[in-house]
Amino acid sequence: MIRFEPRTERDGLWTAASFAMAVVAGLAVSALLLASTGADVGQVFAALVQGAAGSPKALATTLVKATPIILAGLATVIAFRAQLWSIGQEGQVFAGAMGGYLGGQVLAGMPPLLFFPGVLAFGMAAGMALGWLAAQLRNRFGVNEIISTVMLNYLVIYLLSWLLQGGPWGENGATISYQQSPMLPEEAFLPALFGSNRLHAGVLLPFLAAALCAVVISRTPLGYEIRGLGYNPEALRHKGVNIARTVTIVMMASGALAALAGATELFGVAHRLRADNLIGLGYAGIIVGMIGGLRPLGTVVAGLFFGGLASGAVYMRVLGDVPASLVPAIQGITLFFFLCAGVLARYRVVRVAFQ
Amino acid sequence: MSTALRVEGLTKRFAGVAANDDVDFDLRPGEIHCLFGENGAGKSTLSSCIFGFYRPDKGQIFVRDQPVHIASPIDAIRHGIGMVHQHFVLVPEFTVLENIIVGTQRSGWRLNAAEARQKLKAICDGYGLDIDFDAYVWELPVGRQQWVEILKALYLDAEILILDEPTAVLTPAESRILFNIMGKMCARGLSIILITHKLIEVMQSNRVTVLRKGKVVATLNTVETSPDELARLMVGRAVSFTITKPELKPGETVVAVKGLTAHGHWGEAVLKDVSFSVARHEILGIAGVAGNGQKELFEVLCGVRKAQAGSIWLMDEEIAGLTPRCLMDRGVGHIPDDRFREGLVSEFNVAENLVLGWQRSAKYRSGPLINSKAIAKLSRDMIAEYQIATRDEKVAAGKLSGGNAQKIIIAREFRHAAGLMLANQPTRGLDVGVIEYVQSQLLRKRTEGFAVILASEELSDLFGLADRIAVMFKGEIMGIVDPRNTTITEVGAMMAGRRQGTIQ
Amino acid sequence: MNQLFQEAIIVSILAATMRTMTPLLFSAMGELITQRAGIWNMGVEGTMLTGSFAAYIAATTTGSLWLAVLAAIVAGALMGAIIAFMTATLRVDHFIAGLGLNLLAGGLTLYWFQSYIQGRAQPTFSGFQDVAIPLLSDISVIGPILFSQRALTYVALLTVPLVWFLLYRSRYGLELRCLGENPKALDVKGLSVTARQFAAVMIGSALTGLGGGFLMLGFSDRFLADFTAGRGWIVIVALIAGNWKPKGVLVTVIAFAFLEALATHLQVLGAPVPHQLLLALPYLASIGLLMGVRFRSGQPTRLGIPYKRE
Amino acid sequence: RATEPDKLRIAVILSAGIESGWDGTLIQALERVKAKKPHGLDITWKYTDPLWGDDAGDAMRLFAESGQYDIIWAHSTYSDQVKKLKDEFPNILFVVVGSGNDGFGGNQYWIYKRVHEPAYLLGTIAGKMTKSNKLGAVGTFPADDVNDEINAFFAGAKAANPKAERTVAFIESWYDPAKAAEYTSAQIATGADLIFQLTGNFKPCEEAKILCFGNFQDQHSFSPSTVLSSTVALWDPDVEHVVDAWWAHAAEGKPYAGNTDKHWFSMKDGGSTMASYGELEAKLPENVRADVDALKAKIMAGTFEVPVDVSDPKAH
Ligand SMILES: Nc1ncnc2c1ncn2[C@@H]1O[C@H](COP(=O)(O)OP(=O)(O)OP(=O)(O)O)[C@@H](O)[C@H]1O
Ligand SMILES: Nc1ncnc2c1ncn2[C@@H]1O[C@H](COP(=O)(O)OP(=O)(O)OP(=O)(O)O)[C@@H](O)[C@H]1O
Ligand SMILES: [Mg+2]
Ligand SMILES: [Mg+2]
Repeated sequence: MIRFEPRTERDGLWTAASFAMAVVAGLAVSALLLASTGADVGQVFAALVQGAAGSPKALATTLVKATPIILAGLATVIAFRAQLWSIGQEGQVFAGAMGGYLGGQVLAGMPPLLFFPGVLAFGMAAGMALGWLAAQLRNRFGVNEIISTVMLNYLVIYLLSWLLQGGPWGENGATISYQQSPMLPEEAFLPALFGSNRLHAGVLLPFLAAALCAVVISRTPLGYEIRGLGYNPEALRHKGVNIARTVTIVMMASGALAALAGATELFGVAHRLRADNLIGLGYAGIIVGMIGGLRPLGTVVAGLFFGGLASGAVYMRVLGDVPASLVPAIQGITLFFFLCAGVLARYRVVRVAFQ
Repeated sequence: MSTALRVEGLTKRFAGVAANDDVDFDLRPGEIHCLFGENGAGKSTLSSCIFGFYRPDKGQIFVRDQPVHIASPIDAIRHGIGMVHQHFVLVPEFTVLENIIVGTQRSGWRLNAAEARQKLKAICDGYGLDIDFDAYVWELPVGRQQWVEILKALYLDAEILILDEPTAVLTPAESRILFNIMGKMCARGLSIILITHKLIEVMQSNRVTVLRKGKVVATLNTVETSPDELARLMVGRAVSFTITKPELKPGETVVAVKGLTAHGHWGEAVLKDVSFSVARHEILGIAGVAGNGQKELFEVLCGVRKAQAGSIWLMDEEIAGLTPRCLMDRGVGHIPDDRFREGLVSEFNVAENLVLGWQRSAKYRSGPLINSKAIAKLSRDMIAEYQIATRDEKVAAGKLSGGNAQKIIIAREFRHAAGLMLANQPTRGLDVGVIEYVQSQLLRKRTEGFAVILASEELSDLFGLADRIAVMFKGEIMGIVDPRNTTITEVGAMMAGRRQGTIQ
Repeated sequence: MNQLFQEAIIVSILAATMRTMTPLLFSAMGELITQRAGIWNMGVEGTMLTGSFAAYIAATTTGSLWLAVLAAIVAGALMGAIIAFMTATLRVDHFIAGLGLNLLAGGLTLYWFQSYIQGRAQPTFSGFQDVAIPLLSDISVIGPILFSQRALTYVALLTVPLVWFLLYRSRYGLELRCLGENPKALDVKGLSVTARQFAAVMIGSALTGLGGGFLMLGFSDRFLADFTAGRGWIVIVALIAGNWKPKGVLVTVIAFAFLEALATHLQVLGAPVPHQLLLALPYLASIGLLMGVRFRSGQPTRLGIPYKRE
Repeated sequence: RATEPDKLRIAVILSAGIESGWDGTLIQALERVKAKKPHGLDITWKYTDPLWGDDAGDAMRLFAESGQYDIIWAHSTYSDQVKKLKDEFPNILFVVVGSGNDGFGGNQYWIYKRVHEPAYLLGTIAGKMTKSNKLGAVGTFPADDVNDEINAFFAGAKAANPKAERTVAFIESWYDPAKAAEYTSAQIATGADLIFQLTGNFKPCEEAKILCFGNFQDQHSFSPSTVLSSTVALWDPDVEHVVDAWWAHAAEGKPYAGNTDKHWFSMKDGGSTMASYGELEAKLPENVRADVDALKAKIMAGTFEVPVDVSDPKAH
């Protein structure tokens, strides 16, 4: 008889093999899905790969697309590691863009070295405010953070709608138009890297943020407390950790990271405030953070994978002639295989003799 | 039928480590057979394998001399095996009756509560047990909860009963009742496997099997052995049961509590007008049946619970209302009774647990980062000093046996505290070897000049260790006695609610 | 604005409350069963969406609304099976599995939908109509509110006592609640925790899927991307706010539906505030209400914690 | 050029999918124009799934770089993306459509689509037919090219019936049939007995057995018993205008001269119309039909101008 038994130590090779199998299985099932609707599987995948990594431009797009997702993913990592189930990344991304936009108005005309850190700080402050609010609702009023963050998401999105439509930030001119702000002045665009017209300096942020998160979580007393909070808050409380304060810090840090995603998206990509290009980034961040095993490095990898899919998606749609929604379907399918691989990696097969 | 149950060559590994290694064991009809061994020796694992809860890697089980295949508890139950687990497997939100009948009904949509009630009543009457079937389990004191566990097994018509440390949470009086009932059970033909760390209880059994590191060391007829021999077999060295406590003069008062009153979650008073003081070189024992305010007293003293009234002076400072952090910084150490809930983070490794609460301390930091080198070094020192049985400091605390986990807490608190040590049930569930060790450490702190407050349900321990004993009942102190001129019976009476002085 | 207190408007608000409540109630009762069994299914949104989609496909291909209802139920149960496999069998983190399901369901339904309608006009169907209960529906004021609703609204209201009975009066309910409170208590009696969680999640998700199905069959005539528009999250909120009790969940769902109906009517009546504020009203009010209430948490003790024996 | 081009290849980036009125009517117009073979051109096109924002930009770039397309028609608000591409691909004609764009001129053509004139006609019908003197309109987002229709609808109603009151609601979503249904029901509850339905859900009208109007395409088939008429967008003049501009550039070498201001083809120019009444014609009183026909004739003759009012519509 054979059976599965948990491993004591991780086996790097086996883990890698598990995840490789997951990718293959995920793609295989996606291919089946494609075939089921009569698409040309080879052509679609070729287009996908070409769009994700087929050229420097494609790679740049992948990076740009991965940037907000990774940042929102890191926000997830920080919160979920402390077992604070914040679903508020979506609203915080919006808040980050809104705060950044406000900052852009306040700091207009400043030299770039002050302007960009300044507007990003404005954005992060908005996300932190949301995180702070959810933390207070939990600490003082016992409102579960899932509830408060879901509700706050709606509130923020409606607030943005009001600001752009009827409120002060709508596009000026004779008419109130589409829900969007006026274009930012060119000097407020995040500078481009390597002379590329799309690779903005903001793409460096996720890597910096991930490194910072990794160090904070595993090497600092705060990270120790965050991890402990996730495992056993009662023991921490007994040993002098102020739980409410830690919750507040974690929620604010998480809010700041998600908000950074919104702010970079505003100054690096969209260059005007509007909801369209922010929708779904927060939820994608949650998924990516979780696929990344709630680890900063894993989140970067998962985020790049998702960024690649998103960037390849356009090629696939244009060249492959398949419905746009194949990409979220592939993402969902691979996510499930990744989860299975995560389980598989922790087990090994043993023989037993027992009647 | 020569044996009720027999186990041959049973081996069970956890992630490669043998918790049971080629164990042979047999249980005779109508006997009480003790399993005895250190924490982590493999007693619970063996029981769980017999019960089909764990799947052994090797071995054969015979029930009434027939080889059987036990793949799941359902097989065990079918063969008449019942088990009371070391840790309660109860649903606090359910009533007693619901806890007993859940999962036992095999047909019908509706709950057959009435039928079950009758059957239970018959069982209880047979053993002279009195229990309110409609009480919620969370309302019951732990002692009563243990009866619910036993009833669960009896309700399933167990003929072979495995009791894993049932007396760990019982008062001496309750334990006596349990032994009484076990006697009746054996008389009715039930056979019992009993796990306990208490030698007095082992001595009341028919036979005893000693396990060490997963292997059977010996199986003995109880009448042919002695506590000393058993302890020696178990630990591999002689264990001293007599506590030698040096005479010391109490020094200045360290902590003084006056009129302390605290409320529970529902506003009920859990501490009523509690007053006492403890001096340097002094151990104040707190006696009382669990649930009479000891836990709340410790919680107030270490700052995790707010007091409604009263004052607490630590040296020359009023500390009531200060946070745990402030108290820790003032030298208060605390060994909580629920080690895995309040004392440790199971997922953290030994090293991390050894600095729990001190993670921000400058000693363990270099700049803003945690100085893992310093912590690792400290950990290795402490593992050696306190003889914590672990592969190294990087093992997760949850993987250690209960006794060794307790040593982590003791090591940490002793290392960081200065002046006052609060110890709530520090030896509960530990094997005699570890108990001996913990007690010696408490005495060492006393010698060093600490004031120690020690709560224990083991009156013998208190009488051996404490300089004075305060007896608690329903949140009140019934009196503070000097163990040298008080008897255990007198304290027992106070634990049941008699005030000091009203005893003749 | 002063029309707000006219009888016709009040009746309309209350009738709208009943309608809006129906899909939420089905799904919330389903999720209640799931969560009482210890599985914290975050995939409500995806399950509802799949239910809607299946109902749409069935309604437009077979033309039978009741087959569409059945399709929504079956689709929900299948989503439940995925969740159960991930959480009860593989013991993956419940949150991750549920959020993953949302992603999967969103992608798959849209992909199939777009393939389904590719190159042709989108087929539509004609959904459920109100069923006026004879006599009762003629009662003034409450007649149109209570007794002139879609048939499934009555069924949804009926699920509340049914679920209550299942949970508290049947032996399955006792076992089910035990799964959420302490699955080991069942395990040591030799009952399979995994099998029972599987059953509970599939039954619960079937109801959740039915909620999505009703959303389709009762309100729409066609499927669209992101059709459920976040209602799954409201269901989860209702569960927490309803303290995991059938009656509490019913009350929160009604309260939420009422606020939404009120906001709708306020906007239509031209309340002199930005319409975004009215749209946000149900969410604002929910937070406000939750800040006020305190109760002993009815959250199943082992909710969301994968059960492992060894 | 030595030889005149005989092929015109258009890439279309859709915004909502061909099942929607907005995109569907464009494809229909393309079919009609193709059949006419302007300048003898063989017109072919390829359209994508709905794409937004930067994704749309990426798709445009792909189409542009492929060298396979002469016109890239972005059927929603993509001028931000076109701005980055137009100078890089000076021979390609870029089209942006609708509100939310900027006019850059050159090879970017900004096409506006207003159906406020047919909306005004629908309003006239509504004003004359209402018994309760209350009319409703349910919109998605209050955008420029949504507001113009709603305002025109009510202006028409008011002109026909000074007592007509209005209720307006926005669901703040491009697709949420359930919400659309609730807002429509609420309007009916306030007494509205004719609804201008811009969110595509006619169920509440069916249940209340009232008439309503569809938007952007003939939606009669969606609900034959309730949809009396609809505004209809006709893109034919827009397509022809763009084809001509491209021809002038490609065949005659004239520079592109895209508009920098909003420009739209009115009903008179064939840019929009009102759908027929279908089998509901009988429900319409003879005099109302005559009045509407007369008004329509005035609009077509240019003697009556429907004002464009894009302010946020409010109920009153
Ligand atoms: N589920 C498990 N996974 C891994 N190791 C385990 C598990 N359960 C027990 N062990 C290991 O097996 C050994 C025996 O444990 P067991 O619980 O049988 O000891 P015990 O004799 O009952 O101790 P105690 O007196 O403390 O209850 C220990 O070393 C323990 O670490
Ligand atoms: N997941 C696990 N992995 C490894 N060892 C484990 C695990 N869970 C429990 N153990 C070990 O199994 C043994 C039995 O655990 P259990 O909690 O039953 O008793 P304990 O920890 O010895 O506590 P006590 O005897 O004080 O009541 C302990 O040695 C414990 O450390
Ligand atoms: Mg044990
Ligand atoms: Mg133990």
